[in-house]
Amino acid sequence: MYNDNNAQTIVEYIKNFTRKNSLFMLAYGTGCGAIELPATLTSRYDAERLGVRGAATPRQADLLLITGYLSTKTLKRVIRVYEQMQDPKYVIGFGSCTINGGMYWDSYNTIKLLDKYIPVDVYINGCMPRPESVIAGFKELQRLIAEGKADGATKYKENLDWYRENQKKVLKNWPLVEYNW
Amino acid sequence: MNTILFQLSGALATILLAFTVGMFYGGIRRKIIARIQNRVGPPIYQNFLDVIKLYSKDTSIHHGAMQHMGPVFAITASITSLMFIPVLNGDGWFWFKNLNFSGDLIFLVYMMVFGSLGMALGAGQTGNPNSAIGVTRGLSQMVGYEIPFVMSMVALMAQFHTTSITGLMNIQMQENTWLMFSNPFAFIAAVLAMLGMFHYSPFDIVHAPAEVASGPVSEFGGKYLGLMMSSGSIFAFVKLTLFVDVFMGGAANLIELVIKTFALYLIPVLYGVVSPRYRTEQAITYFWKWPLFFGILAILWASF
Amino acid sequence: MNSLILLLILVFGGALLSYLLNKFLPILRDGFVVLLMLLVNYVFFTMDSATQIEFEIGGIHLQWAFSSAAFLFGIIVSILGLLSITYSTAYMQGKDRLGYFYMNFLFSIGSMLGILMSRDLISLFFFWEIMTWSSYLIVIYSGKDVDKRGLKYIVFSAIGAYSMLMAIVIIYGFTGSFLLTDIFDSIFAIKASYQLAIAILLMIGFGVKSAMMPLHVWASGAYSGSPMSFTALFSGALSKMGVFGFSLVLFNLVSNQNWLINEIIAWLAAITAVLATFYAVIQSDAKKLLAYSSIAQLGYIVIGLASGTYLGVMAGLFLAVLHAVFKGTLFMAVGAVEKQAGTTDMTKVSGLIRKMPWTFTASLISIIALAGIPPLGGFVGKWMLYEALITSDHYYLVIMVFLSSTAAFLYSYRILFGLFLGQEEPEFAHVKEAPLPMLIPMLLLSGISVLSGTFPGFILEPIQNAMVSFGFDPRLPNIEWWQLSVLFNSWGDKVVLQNVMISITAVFLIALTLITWKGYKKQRYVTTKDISSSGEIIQAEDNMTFQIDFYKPFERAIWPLLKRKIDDYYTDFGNGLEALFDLVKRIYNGNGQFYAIYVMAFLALLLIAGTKYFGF
Amino acid sequence: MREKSTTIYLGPQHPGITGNMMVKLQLEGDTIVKAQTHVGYLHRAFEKLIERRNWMQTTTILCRFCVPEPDPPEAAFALAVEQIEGREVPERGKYLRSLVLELARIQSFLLWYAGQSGSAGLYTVGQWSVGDRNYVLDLFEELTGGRIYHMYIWPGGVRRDIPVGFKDKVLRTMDYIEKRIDDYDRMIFDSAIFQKRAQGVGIINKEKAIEWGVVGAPLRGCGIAHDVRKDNPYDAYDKLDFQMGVFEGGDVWARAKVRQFEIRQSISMVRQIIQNLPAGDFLNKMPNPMKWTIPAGSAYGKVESVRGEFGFHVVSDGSDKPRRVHARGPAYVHGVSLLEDILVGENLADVSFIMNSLGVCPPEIER
Amino acid sequence: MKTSFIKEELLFQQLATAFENVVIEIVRKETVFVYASKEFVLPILLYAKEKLGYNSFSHLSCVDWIENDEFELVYIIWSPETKINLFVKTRIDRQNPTMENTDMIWRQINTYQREIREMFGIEFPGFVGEKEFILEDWEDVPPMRRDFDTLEYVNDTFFEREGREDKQDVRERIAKRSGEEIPDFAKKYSRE
Repeated sequence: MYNDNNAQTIVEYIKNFTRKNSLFMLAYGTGCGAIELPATLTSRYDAERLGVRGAATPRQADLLLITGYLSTKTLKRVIRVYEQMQDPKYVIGFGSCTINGGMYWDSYNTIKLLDKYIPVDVYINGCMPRPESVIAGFKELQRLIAEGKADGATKYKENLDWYRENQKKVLKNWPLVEYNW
Repeated sequence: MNTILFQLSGALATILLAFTVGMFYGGIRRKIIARIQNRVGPPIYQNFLDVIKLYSKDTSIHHGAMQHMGPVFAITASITSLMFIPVLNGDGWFWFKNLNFSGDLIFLVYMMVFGSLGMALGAGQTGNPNSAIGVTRGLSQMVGYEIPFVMSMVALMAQFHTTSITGLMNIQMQENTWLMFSNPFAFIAAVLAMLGMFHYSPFDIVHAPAEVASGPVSEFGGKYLGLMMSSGSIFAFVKLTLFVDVFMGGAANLIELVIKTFALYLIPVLYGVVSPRYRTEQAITYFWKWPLFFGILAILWASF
Repeated sequence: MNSLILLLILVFGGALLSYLLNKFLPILRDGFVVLLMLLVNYVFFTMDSATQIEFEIGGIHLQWAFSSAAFLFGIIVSILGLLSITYSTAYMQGKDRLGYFYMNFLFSIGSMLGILMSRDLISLFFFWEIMTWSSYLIVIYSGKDVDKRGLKYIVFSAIGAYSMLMAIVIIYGFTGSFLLTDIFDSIFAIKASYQLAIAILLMIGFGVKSAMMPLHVWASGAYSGSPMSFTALFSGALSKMGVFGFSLVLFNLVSNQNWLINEIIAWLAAITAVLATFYAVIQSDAKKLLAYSSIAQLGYIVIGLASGTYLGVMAGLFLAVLHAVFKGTLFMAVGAVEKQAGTTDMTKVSGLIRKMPWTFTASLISIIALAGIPPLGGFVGKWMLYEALITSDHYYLVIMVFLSSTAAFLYSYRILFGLFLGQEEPEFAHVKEAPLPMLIPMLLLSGISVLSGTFPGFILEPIQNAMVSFGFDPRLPNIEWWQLSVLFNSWGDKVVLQNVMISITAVFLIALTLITWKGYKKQRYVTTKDISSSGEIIQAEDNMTFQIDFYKPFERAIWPLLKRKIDDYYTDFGNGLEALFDLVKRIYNGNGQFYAIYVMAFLALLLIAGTKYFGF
Repeated sequence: MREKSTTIYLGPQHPGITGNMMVKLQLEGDTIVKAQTHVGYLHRAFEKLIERRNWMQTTTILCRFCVPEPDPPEAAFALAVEQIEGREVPERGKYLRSLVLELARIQSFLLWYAGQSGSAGLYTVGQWSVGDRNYVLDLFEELTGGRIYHMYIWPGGVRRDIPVGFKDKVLRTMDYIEKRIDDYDRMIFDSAIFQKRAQGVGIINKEKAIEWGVVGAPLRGCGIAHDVRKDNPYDAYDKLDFQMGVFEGGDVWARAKVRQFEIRQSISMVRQIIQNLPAGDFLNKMPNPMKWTIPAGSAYGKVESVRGEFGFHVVSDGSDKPRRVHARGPAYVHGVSLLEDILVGENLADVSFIMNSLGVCPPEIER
Repeated sequence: MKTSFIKEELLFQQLATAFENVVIEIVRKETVFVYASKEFVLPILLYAKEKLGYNSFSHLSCVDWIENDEFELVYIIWSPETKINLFVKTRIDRQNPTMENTDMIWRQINTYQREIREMFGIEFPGFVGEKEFILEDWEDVPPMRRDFDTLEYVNDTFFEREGREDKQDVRERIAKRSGEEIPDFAKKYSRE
């Protein structure tokens, strides 16, 4: 938690502690992985004990779960939703299909590599990941936040041009608003 | 000068108390609901974490001055209502005397509306249709539950010839009884109205996620949402304290206060866990049936 | 010269002069009317309160003077008259027939002052008719939909006028004098049933102007149809003449002994308030909404007066003053929106807050006052009203008032949201803030709303003076107006207004500072098009503002009450007697002379009948 | 030109939408005057991918057609392939298929309980039922190795036999679930609020149901007795004793009653299967999967899923890869044009409620 | 097959008498194929619905027979009385493909036609429906046509995750990172 390379002030420590223990997850089931989210949030697995809870709109959310494959049509919405979220914000790529396309490696309508389009903090592999691995993913994200390393949003801001270029390669019609912060 | 400082520090202590208690109640509510739902649930201090996290969000957006001020209106209403409610019986513990001028009931009823209307204006400026729909639902429902609530209050005022909370509390202390026994109908009407006031299920149509995302707060995030959550906690405490003061004889010390408010708080929480949600017009007609009937009974009881 | 006569000469002469000026020197017209009203205000406020004048015309003894009650209403008339005429200079810019407009405007102001200063029934009736007539001419000024609106207004006014006339005749038959002082002295000598008849007839006469149920039908059309600058005066001051009349009747003619009349009036007013509020909630036009809201507010005022207790009457009069203030502001603000954006239809216009911030501020303050939310003036009035009703055991009346004023939150929000909040649409991108002559009256009036919440003393003191003339004992503590902060009800419970104001202001400022200071650099304004619309991209044809049928669920809940409007009953009545209605239409064809002739004929008829049956 | 009525985007990112799709609503007040469904957010081009896979590889794709209930697509495809190939399924295989299908129905019903009550604001039942659903998923895990995606039903039978002690576990789980759904019913169906919300909302009358091709529980909620398991019995359904739940009314309430009835039927069927499970092979002898070819021909295999008839049109050109596989899920009918039609005139508060009762599941619409 | 095809035969008779230019084939139990040219599809569907009680529409599917330069449209309808799946198949020209609009018979055909128009590029003249159904901003060949190569499109459009150059077994490294020990039995599967 407190090491030489990444010394945190006490304020940062408190910030990160609360951030890691209070993750508002955006209610957006982008793919089939969303079917395991109810299970993750309900009685047997109960992710709420980790402070994970649903948020209805991107303005309130910290955490965007890309639950599985992302078709290009959804990608546009995901980018929009991601840009509407407030910093700091985290992304978990969920399932093999976000990592390398998974079983949709030759599908013309799903993207293969999520982190080329939006910054991903944690990947959870599996098709589909069990609730246990989802919770393991949450834990991993919490570890990163506590260490102050979950800085996907900063990366996105800094390399916006690169991300935009990648996004525009897939999305032909580009209606998104400017993202300048 | 001394008295002003004294009052101010007392006011600050009250705000802190209300905030802490409200937050913990929220946490306990989540815990209770989780237990009923066969879950472990978050720790009871979870709401503190949520609020601190929301305040420590780095960026925030607003759609204009009214949205910026909406949460401020809300917290102003909560804190001002708190300031004019006697927290403890009689002189109580010296710190919690507040600025109250014996806490006038009519004033409080109006002060409670102040926040929702300010909040509604803030939500209106976002331009999000979900917010506007949520607001119309909330205001319509408010007309529903305020009527039985005011009826029970009027019944009490009529029965005991005082319009101030302190007056009602003094009567309870002198006669050594609780008003919920002196005028049971008023209590029933008020509790039924309280179900609506808390906006918990079945009257949570205002921010029903499955319908209007989260309603008025759709566009609020970060510090704005944090301020609103704080305001909500304080407001929950205000409502509970008001009910305890009026119906349950007030509280002599903080422990008694916490016990009584918590007992009262369990009613909307437990009722909410097992009920689906009413649609707006169903909610209004609900309030204008039995609660209204009990309200009329209460006034009759009071006047004869 | 006697300042009363000076006042009348100023106003009526100014009215004619403004007509001429518009014809020959239109450049000077605007300045002239504002200066004229300034002068009128100067004369009015520097007037000695004992000024009075008596004279005789044709054997009828007439008396003019300002009683302290009349003075209270006179304040409303003169100040609101000044402000609304200032507002008019910008609002009416570019419209035609301005001479006609200003002449009638000033005529109605003058006639109101005349009504207030008359101490005899003949001149009261005379000025009353001038008021009706001049306001009618402004109602039909816009020329749209005149048949319906104008007809309704004039028919109801005529009904009021006739019943008033009949009452005057009866009174004269019993007392043999038109002077109010004589009448007040001798009225209790009359048989109770005649007394009741007089009261009811007068009440109908005044009830029409104060839009009391079921005589309110004309009000929504007439209020929303006239130019907004006049409606501010119309709803703010002109309708108060009805209230003034009520106060005369209730406290001098009926007295408090006859509680039944008080009860009936209070309940009628309560029903008026509730139903009018419900109608206001379901309106989609801002003018209509305010018109119905005015009816409801007049209901509160009458309830306060009818409650007959010290606090109640004070509440009624306080609300009367304040209603002129905030409703004047609101009508002006709506007029500003109409002028700048072209429409007041809330299903069309939206998102003007960033275009017209000052208009919004004024309307926000007035709406807070209207809704009775602390710490503004409306709350003071509402508080006094509630406490008066509760302490005088009108429990169910309290519930009615409360129902009405809770439902008032709905339309309060509706009008702010409908005009100023919501999506900022490109078709309103050109809208600019209203010009200064329109802004200044609004901001001045909203300043009064704010001030009256903390320092109600400056309004309560003249009110108390007026109440002394009604026979109440003064109860306010004998202190300066800015020191008056604690209000008591008769059970000894109190509200400390300055504490409330301090607390609210302090908390608000602290919270605002904190929330603005926190992360100031990283907070960003985004347009209303950048909202979280479920991740979708908003298309140009999407209407993201919630506009139509705003309170549909509420409407559904109260549907049984609204199924049939009073209007419908009148329409049915009219349909049933179509021939008669046609006749009425032919007589009231909007031509003033016909109307005057008709009134004279009726007057003559009544005089004959009166001579025959009451023997004078 | 802007619309006069208010536009609400319900979805794709919305807590009330039943999956990743969008319904664009035009509102007057809170009444819907126009609804437009937009799908395609989940389009993965399965049918294109299947053209590039051989017959055995297709099984991995099939279960992903419909996420909440992955077995009916497998079964429907298997039925179609068996029809073309003329392959027989051993009795035990048939029973095991029915077992898996019924278990899938049960877990899907439990998910429906969560959706239906959750969209009405009663989250407790949802928490319970989704939690209890895990016990059914455990059975799947033990039987097939996967919680959600099973890939268990192959053309010619099922992939593997039941493990030791499985029967007992199934029976115990069924007892538990049966006990629990009584609790849910007390919370939902006995609640006056739920009755008020559900009755008279989202009405589909008989004529409309036939015209729009409504299937499954919504059809039976209109009083039309149609169930693929009864009409064109497949697998072991002609040997099982069960009834269709047919209720009149056509509203959300009737559909809920149908499902309330049918989950108990499913439990009883699972018990019957466990009791009558015949001995013998569970899988017809398979050829080498890599060289497996199917003779040219086409067939339409259909099964009854929780939401209704799930059909596969399979075309083979005699090669080792399918020529064309076209799926027709129930949501394809319910979720697009029917939804657009019946939402008009409804309240905004009921959209999610109606969608849940119709069982709109986007992955099977766009595949 | 030993099953008797009584009701299928009956259907055969009914259809054969009503329509002359169609080929009817009883394929198997409860499955009957009707091959017709495209102008006969609408009459057959109407006849089957109105006269024979085939009131339930199951499916409309399209198959791309690129070898024959034809699209095959398959309408599958079902009767609650006979329980027969009736396939009405028609072939249309692959160049400039059009087909009669049939969504007035069953409203749900609307959805199918929207999909087929988008995925195969078959036009249905007189058909009202949103242009975009599943795809968004699609400019390429309609994707379900067999001459559309999805893999090539993928290689052009999307990024592929690169494989590891060294092809080393990284499990030990992963195990070290997470502090686990690799059991012995697992080690033998190592690539080295």
